[in-house]
Amino acid sequence: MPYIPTTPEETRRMLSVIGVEKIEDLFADIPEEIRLKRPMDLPKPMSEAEVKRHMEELANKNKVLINFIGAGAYERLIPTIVPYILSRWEIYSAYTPYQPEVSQGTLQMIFEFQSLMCELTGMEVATASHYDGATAAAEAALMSCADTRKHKVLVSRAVHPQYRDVIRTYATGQRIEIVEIPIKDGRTDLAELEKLLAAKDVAGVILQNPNFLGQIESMAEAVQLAHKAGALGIAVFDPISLGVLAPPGEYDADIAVGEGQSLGLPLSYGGPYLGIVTSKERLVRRLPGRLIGATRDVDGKRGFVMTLATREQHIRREKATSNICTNEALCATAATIYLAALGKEGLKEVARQCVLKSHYAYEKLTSIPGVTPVFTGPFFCEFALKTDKLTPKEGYKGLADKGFAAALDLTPYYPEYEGAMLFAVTEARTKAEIDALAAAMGGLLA
Amino acid sequence: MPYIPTTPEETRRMLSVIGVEKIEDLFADIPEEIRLKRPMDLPKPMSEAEVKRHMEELANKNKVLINFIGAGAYERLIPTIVPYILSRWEIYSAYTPYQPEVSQGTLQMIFEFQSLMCELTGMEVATASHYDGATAAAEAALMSCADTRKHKVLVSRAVHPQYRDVIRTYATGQRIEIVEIPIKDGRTDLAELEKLLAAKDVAGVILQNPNFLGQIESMAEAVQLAHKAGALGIAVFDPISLGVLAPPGEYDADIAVGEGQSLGLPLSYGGPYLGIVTSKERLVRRLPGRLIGATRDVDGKRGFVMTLATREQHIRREKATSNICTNEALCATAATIYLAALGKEGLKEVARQCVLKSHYAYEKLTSIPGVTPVFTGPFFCEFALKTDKLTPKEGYKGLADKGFAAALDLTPYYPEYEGAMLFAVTEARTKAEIDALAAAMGGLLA
Amino acid sequence: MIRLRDYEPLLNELSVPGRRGYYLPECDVPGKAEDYLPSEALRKEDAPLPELSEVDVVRHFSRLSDLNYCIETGIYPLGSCTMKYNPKINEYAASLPEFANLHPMVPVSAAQGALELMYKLQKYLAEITGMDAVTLQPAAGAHGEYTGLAIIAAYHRSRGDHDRVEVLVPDSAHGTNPASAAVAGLKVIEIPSDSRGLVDLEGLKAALGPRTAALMLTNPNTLGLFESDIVEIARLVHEAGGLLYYDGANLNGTMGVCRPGDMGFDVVHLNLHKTFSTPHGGGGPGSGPVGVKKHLEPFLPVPVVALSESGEYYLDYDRPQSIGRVRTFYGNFGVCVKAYAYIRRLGPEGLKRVCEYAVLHANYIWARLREHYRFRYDRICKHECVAMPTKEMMDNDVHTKDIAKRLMDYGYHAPTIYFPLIVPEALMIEPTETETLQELDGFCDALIAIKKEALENPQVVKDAPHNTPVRRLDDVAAAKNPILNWRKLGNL
Amino acid sequence: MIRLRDYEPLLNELSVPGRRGYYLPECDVPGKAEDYLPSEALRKEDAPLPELSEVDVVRHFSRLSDLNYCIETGIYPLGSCTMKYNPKINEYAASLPEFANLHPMVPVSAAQGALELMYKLQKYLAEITGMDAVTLQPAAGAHGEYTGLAIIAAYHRSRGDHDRVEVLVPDSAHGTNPASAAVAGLKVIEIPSDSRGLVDLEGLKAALGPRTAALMLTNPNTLGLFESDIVEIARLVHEAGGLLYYDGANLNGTMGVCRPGDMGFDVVHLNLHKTFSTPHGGGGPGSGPVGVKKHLEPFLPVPVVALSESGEYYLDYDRPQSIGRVRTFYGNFGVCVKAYAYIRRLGPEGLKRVCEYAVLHANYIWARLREHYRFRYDRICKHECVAMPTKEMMDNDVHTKDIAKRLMDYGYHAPTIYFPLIVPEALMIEPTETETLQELDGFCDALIAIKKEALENPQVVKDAPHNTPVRRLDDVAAAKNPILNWRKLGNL
Ligand SMILES: Cc1ncc(COP(=O)(O)O)c(C=O)c1O
Ligand SMILES: Cc1ncc(COP(=O)(O)O)c(C=O)c1O
Repeated sequence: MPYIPTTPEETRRMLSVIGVEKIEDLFADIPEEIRLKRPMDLPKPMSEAEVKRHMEELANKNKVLINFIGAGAYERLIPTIVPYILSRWEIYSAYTPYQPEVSQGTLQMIFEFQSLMCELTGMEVATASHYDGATAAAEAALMSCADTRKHKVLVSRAVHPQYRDVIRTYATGQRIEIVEIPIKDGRTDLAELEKLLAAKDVAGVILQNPNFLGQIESMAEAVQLAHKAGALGIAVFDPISLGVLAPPGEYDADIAVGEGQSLGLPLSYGGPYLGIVTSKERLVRRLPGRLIGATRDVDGKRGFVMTLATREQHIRREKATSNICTNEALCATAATIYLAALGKEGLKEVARQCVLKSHYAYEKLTSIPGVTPVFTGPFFCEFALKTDKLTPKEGYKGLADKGFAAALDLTPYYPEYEGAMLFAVTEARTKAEIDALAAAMGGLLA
Repeated sequence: MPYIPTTPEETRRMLSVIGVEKIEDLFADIPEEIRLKRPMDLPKPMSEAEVKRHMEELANKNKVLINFIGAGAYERLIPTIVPYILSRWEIYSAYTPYQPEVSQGTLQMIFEFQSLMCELTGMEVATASHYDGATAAAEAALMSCADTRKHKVLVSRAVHPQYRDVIRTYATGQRIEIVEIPIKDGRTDLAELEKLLAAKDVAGVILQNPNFLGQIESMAEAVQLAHKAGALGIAVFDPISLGVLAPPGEYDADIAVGEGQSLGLPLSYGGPYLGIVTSKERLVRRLPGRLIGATRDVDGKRGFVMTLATREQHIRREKATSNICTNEALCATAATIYLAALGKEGLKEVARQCVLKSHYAYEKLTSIPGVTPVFTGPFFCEFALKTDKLTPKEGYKGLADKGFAAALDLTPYYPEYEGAMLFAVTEARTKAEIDALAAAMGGLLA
Repeated sequence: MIRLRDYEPLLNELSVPGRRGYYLPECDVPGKAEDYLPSEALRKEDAPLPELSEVDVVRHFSRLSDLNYCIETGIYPLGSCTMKYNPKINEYAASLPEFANLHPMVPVSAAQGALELMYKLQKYLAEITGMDAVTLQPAAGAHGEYTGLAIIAAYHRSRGDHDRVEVLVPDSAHGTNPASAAVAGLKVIEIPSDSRGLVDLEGLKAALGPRTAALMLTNPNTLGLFESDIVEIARLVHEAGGLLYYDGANLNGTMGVCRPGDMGFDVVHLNLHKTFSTPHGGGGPGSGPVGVKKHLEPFLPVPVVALSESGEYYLDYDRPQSIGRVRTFYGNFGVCVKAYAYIRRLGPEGLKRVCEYAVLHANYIWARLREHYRFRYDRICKHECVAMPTKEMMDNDVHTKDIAKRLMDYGYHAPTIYFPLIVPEALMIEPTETETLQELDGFCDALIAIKKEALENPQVVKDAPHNTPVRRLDDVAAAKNPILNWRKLGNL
Repeated sequence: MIRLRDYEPLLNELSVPGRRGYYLPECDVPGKAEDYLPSEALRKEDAPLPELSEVDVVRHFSRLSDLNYCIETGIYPLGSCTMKYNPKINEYAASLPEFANLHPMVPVSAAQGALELMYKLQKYLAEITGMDAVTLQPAAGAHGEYTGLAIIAAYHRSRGDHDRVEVLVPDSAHGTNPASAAVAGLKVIEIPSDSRGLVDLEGLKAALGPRTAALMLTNPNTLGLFESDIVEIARLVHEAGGLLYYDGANLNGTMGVCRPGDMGFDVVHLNLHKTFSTPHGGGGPGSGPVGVKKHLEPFLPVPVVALSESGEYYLDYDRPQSIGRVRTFYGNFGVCVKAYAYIRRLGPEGLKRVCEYAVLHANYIWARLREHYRFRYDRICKHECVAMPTKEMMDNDVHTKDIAKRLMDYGYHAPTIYFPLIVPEALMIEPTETETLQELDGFCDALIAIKKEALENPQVVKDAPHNTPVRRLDDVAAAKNPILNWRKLGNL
């Protein structure tokens, strides 16, 4: 039987040891009335070869487009060794390291992940991973309320709309008020922020940098304003951007969260991704989720264990700092391998190429007659354009027909920027591809 | 530097320990006149990402056809676990197991391979692998001469033409005479064989079963004839066919060799493949190549070692039984995993499906008006057809244009069967694909 | 690979200035990045990441991986964790480039394969659980719990039932149950278990009332016992105006035999990384789809994968009563691919057989161990059973933790220990259907041998493990003075 | 993965009747196979193959793999073996389905990518070696040697030079050299080495004559020393009417610095599984392309990959002087893909750097060890160096084999031992360019520590290894009473 080794003869032997006659006897405690009296209505089994073929056919129903969309998920060059190392079953088929003596591999990798996140962000502590950037941001919002004992969180309207959605969902249950900080020319309006902080009833202030519109925010200033009002400064960062941009630790953020997909994870239609949560040391016991710590064994040898578990739901149950249990350890390991492969110089180079290629694309596209930028501030690798001749829907579809995923329509998220289309360019794009995109765009407008 | 970890600073340190100034000093012993004074004329380096893209582009220049060609290499259903296990670097990046204490994995896998080959063929010993089926056959020819001290080997004309070529190449150096046994209706002509054996100067008689034309030979009879004349009976077998066909051990072959590609190896445009060499126990010290044996360690624990190395070139140099050193261990491991996954029932089922599907295809194709079989005897999974309306070249090309690799032209190999086209059908083909082939063939003839 | 060196340094300890493991293509567009960015936005110093060569990186993680137990090592009998074999064909499917490289924001016309897979998986999971609609968005079991409870809360709110804020949770429940309720803003009321290890009906009745939002139940529960009063329980909860939430982590114990939907549950989450064979990744990623009955469908998170009349799959955002989003995009798609492949491979009979053999194996372990260990609830179980050391063992100061550690010396991973909380010194054993009889026997033999040792030579058990790369670690020191990144290591 | 159980049974010992690891699709055509086959052709009993489940198979081979040292474990300093890191991108390339699933007999129009790759690889290897034409057909180094010698023999025959049947081989040569000559039907004449460890010119002159077919030379030779008289040697051999054969197994020591073609060699084989980074597979597959100068091109095996004027790659069979075939199809294509990717990744500078660092690393080892071990030829080497234990060590009965075994306890693989034959107790060390300074130092430190042990506590060295899954194995018993398959195991 597929995936079940036990033979009929062994089944008989086991039944007789148990002292029952047939397997059904083991289900005698299930009331007759709720038993399923028919086979489940599912497609009939396939052999492995048929599954393989079927999955390939399904996959081929997707179209391969050259990707110029970011919006929180980025196509990147992934060193071949990342998937190759991850494909070791030692790594992917282990459970949560409940028995540290036989799980030092996982434990040390996650300890390294925590350490790398600290090096990258300049923050003091990092957790062992969260579901994704959005839930990480929501957890940060909850943390700030727990820490300040206030119930209002300000979120910039320039934060990824899906992140704002998730923060709002989590806030609803917890009866936390979420207030949006307005934007001005694509960046958080700090004057408005100052006003919103005036009442000093704010737990945390959340900005994203670079923000959803690609623009670079004045993070230091925003954090300062938050601190002045007794609120925590919470940054949502793009880990790749930290190759060139000031890290949250430098601008004194209290909590910094981010989406780690860019660190070696395939796009995979939106998941599994990787939530990164970092904070100042003083908040360590408020951190949601798992933490790995270093210690010694009885022989004095260094080893790693899950620690501060008293914050977690295994022990504190409803009083835990959060409910997260299974997290994204394998994705954290991917990020660890990715950063180990890239190293100091590599990460800087990736960030630089993002800047250069996106600016090259920006120049190329805005030099097409009729195409104009929506915002004027500096950007990292994403930018919004508009044109009078084409609705974003037409651009998105027209470019897809020509083989490009590009020109994401911003209208549903920002009606105030109706007609804006978002482009992202990473190091994975070549000059030739950018030129081809510009030509395609030119073609649509001609 | 790619693939070289040593940094400039480390280079300096190492040079100073050596006591030279620069790396070039280490090449001082190379005469000036033969130094290459220019960079090699090779394409400039590519980054990993560029190599990846380039290799994908090259690969995409191949066309994917539905395969109905065999001729010594067979598309098969390969259990997913075969490539997955083989991708463990523990298995593929180890060297020949020169230090058995840290190579028990390789050693036991190859011992298992030897054992499985014995179980499959019914022969008494098997070596740890050879380059491919053809070189295995050539080695068998040489073995028979060494054993009988005679210098003539008879090879059926129904043996794979490339195998015959390789046997001839090897025979040339060794001054061994190769004589072809004629065929009749696609099978070795045993009456002619008997005549050729009359002089009793023959070392070995080589038949393939099923033969290159797909037909099933009377192996037992042929071996009997050989034995009667003091020659060794040498069988070239298709391991998959042994799921249903009588194994060489049953019909008393002295040496049995085969191509193991069918046992879990991808087609890979012809290699790496796997030569299988098995024999009777009494020939063990004449066997070419590596052998793994079981023994005990100093604590009495079972372990495996390379053994009978005195036959090999490491020790006997020019007096070795052959020159083979690096063989096809990883391919042998693939075969081991494949057979472990398939098991007794699985192998039988593969063989049966080959028979049924090829016969279904045979019926389908020969029911097209104008298509006739070339041979009338029983076949395993390959058969030859002809038609008056189409040359094989036209058939081969016409079917390729319609997406099929099929109708291999036999004329260059067998001018006597001019117009014959060879088809193979394995368990990897579906009824729908066979029907499509028949429809395409019908189309070409219409 | 063979482990000859026991100690693997940390990445930063392996770093050598100037090494690189990955080189980008040379930049094919001109310029200097700094020219495009305001100087105050730039980082002052490079991120101090370690510097390693490619071979350094591969060897480091290979050596680390060799310190792990994994499902390919042997039985992984963690109770409540359903550590079954992860079929390699599933990995293959998820790694197909057209899935792995698909951006979540491409036009739906370019993602029809992915959407079809998700749509069908929603349907299959609905059928398997007996529910009406499913979302794949939650990233793990606890995330599913949270999602399900948020849906329940929204449902009550939508009916003006603002007082329904209490969630009843049995004392045997997994810790995420109460924690998820708390995150969802609900109040947890603990329900006692009775002498059978099942929900105490009287206790339940006492707790039910106009404030009841829901009862959360795992069935089979964490003792591996089927809540055979479930029909009565469902009636009671529904009568009280509450809803029933099914924690599907234990679905391996009932799949194909009976369905939460038919038991009366309104909401269910599943752990694809348990029942549906997707690997656990050393702690994730998981996937925690949530199924609901018709009346809760409007509250599902957005988007839902839908099929248009013209036969195109699309993402439906037009759901005004939705609780909103619980994460970005559409869920852990890569995990869903594996679960989908698994369901297609096994079909209805195959999935039912999974449950039957999971239960057979668990009962075999129980039957083999019952003379040697204590079983508080000594009867036929479902997919797991919960043992305890005997009094004589405890008298020799041999505890559950010691048994767990000693098992490693015998070559086996330990069961879940000290959970469920209601069984003191619990050894919670879940073998799953993918273990062989030989492995089950080896595991039982080891436990029996350890018992003997505990009586005759307890020290060897108390000092275990003896042969692991590290031995017992000092948790207390770790928690007292937490060292959470390599900068803090000092001389460790 | 973590190795908790030291002993892994054999497949047949794991077999349980009725288990299956792989299931075919149900047969979609009708019939019974036996009906189509004559009964005398059928096997009487099923092949007695072991019966295992999928999880059995995966675990078995995983556990076995964990008994292996591999290049990812650490330095693998086997002299003459060039065990360098195998880049993963090469593995990726070779596994691309359009390569891996390509049947060798498809029309060439359907294999243009594969043929282009082979054609270009032929050209690259020709340029790297300074030869005019290359065949990729040979499956390994020794197969290449055989092919090259067959070409030489055919060349002499074509000129009516039927007496040229002697191949001169230095006493330091690898065993395959004389063995290949023998298989090619040639007679081996051994040439002595001089006090420098190089070909003795007088000895060479004495051996040359009208019967000389060729001189086979490895350069750098197996001592890691460059044959600096090569120009003179080539002149002498050519003057005597012989050809020069270059065993390219050591190309890592000269690549990009000087080329066999420029040294005067007429034929060369390469080991792609050494110099060109393709993995060794635990003993293969390899790939042993052969390059020849113009005058030998007509003798290359058929087919040769060629480029038509219209720009199509094709297989050229029209070569009347060809030696024929040395194997089926076109060589170990999958291995060639990896070597091709490697050459493209590194380019001309990168390949030269490979050689420079291989040589730097070998000399560093020599420099670090020369005060502790004996070096018969104590001078700058190329890519490898050959050490010997000191007299004091030998006086304590510590031999090369003991040192090799003891290295494992320190976590390192042993060098090649007792080869080349002309150095008694040889320890032939080849580190390659892909090792780190730290690994080289660790390896040297271990050797130095072992020397100390040999002097102070020799027994610990003589009893080594102590910590491996098995300890020293009884080779003698294995050879005396060979047990070559599991049926013969008896009570072992
Ligand atoms: C009974 C039960 N419920 C819920 C969960 C939580 O699932 P997850 O870890 O995926 O969040 C678990 C996981 O251990 C469990 O065993
Ligand atoms: C110097 C030398 N020549 C030839 C060979 C033979 O190569 P192969 O093992 O690939 O047949 C080797 C391999 O060890 C070698 O080291």
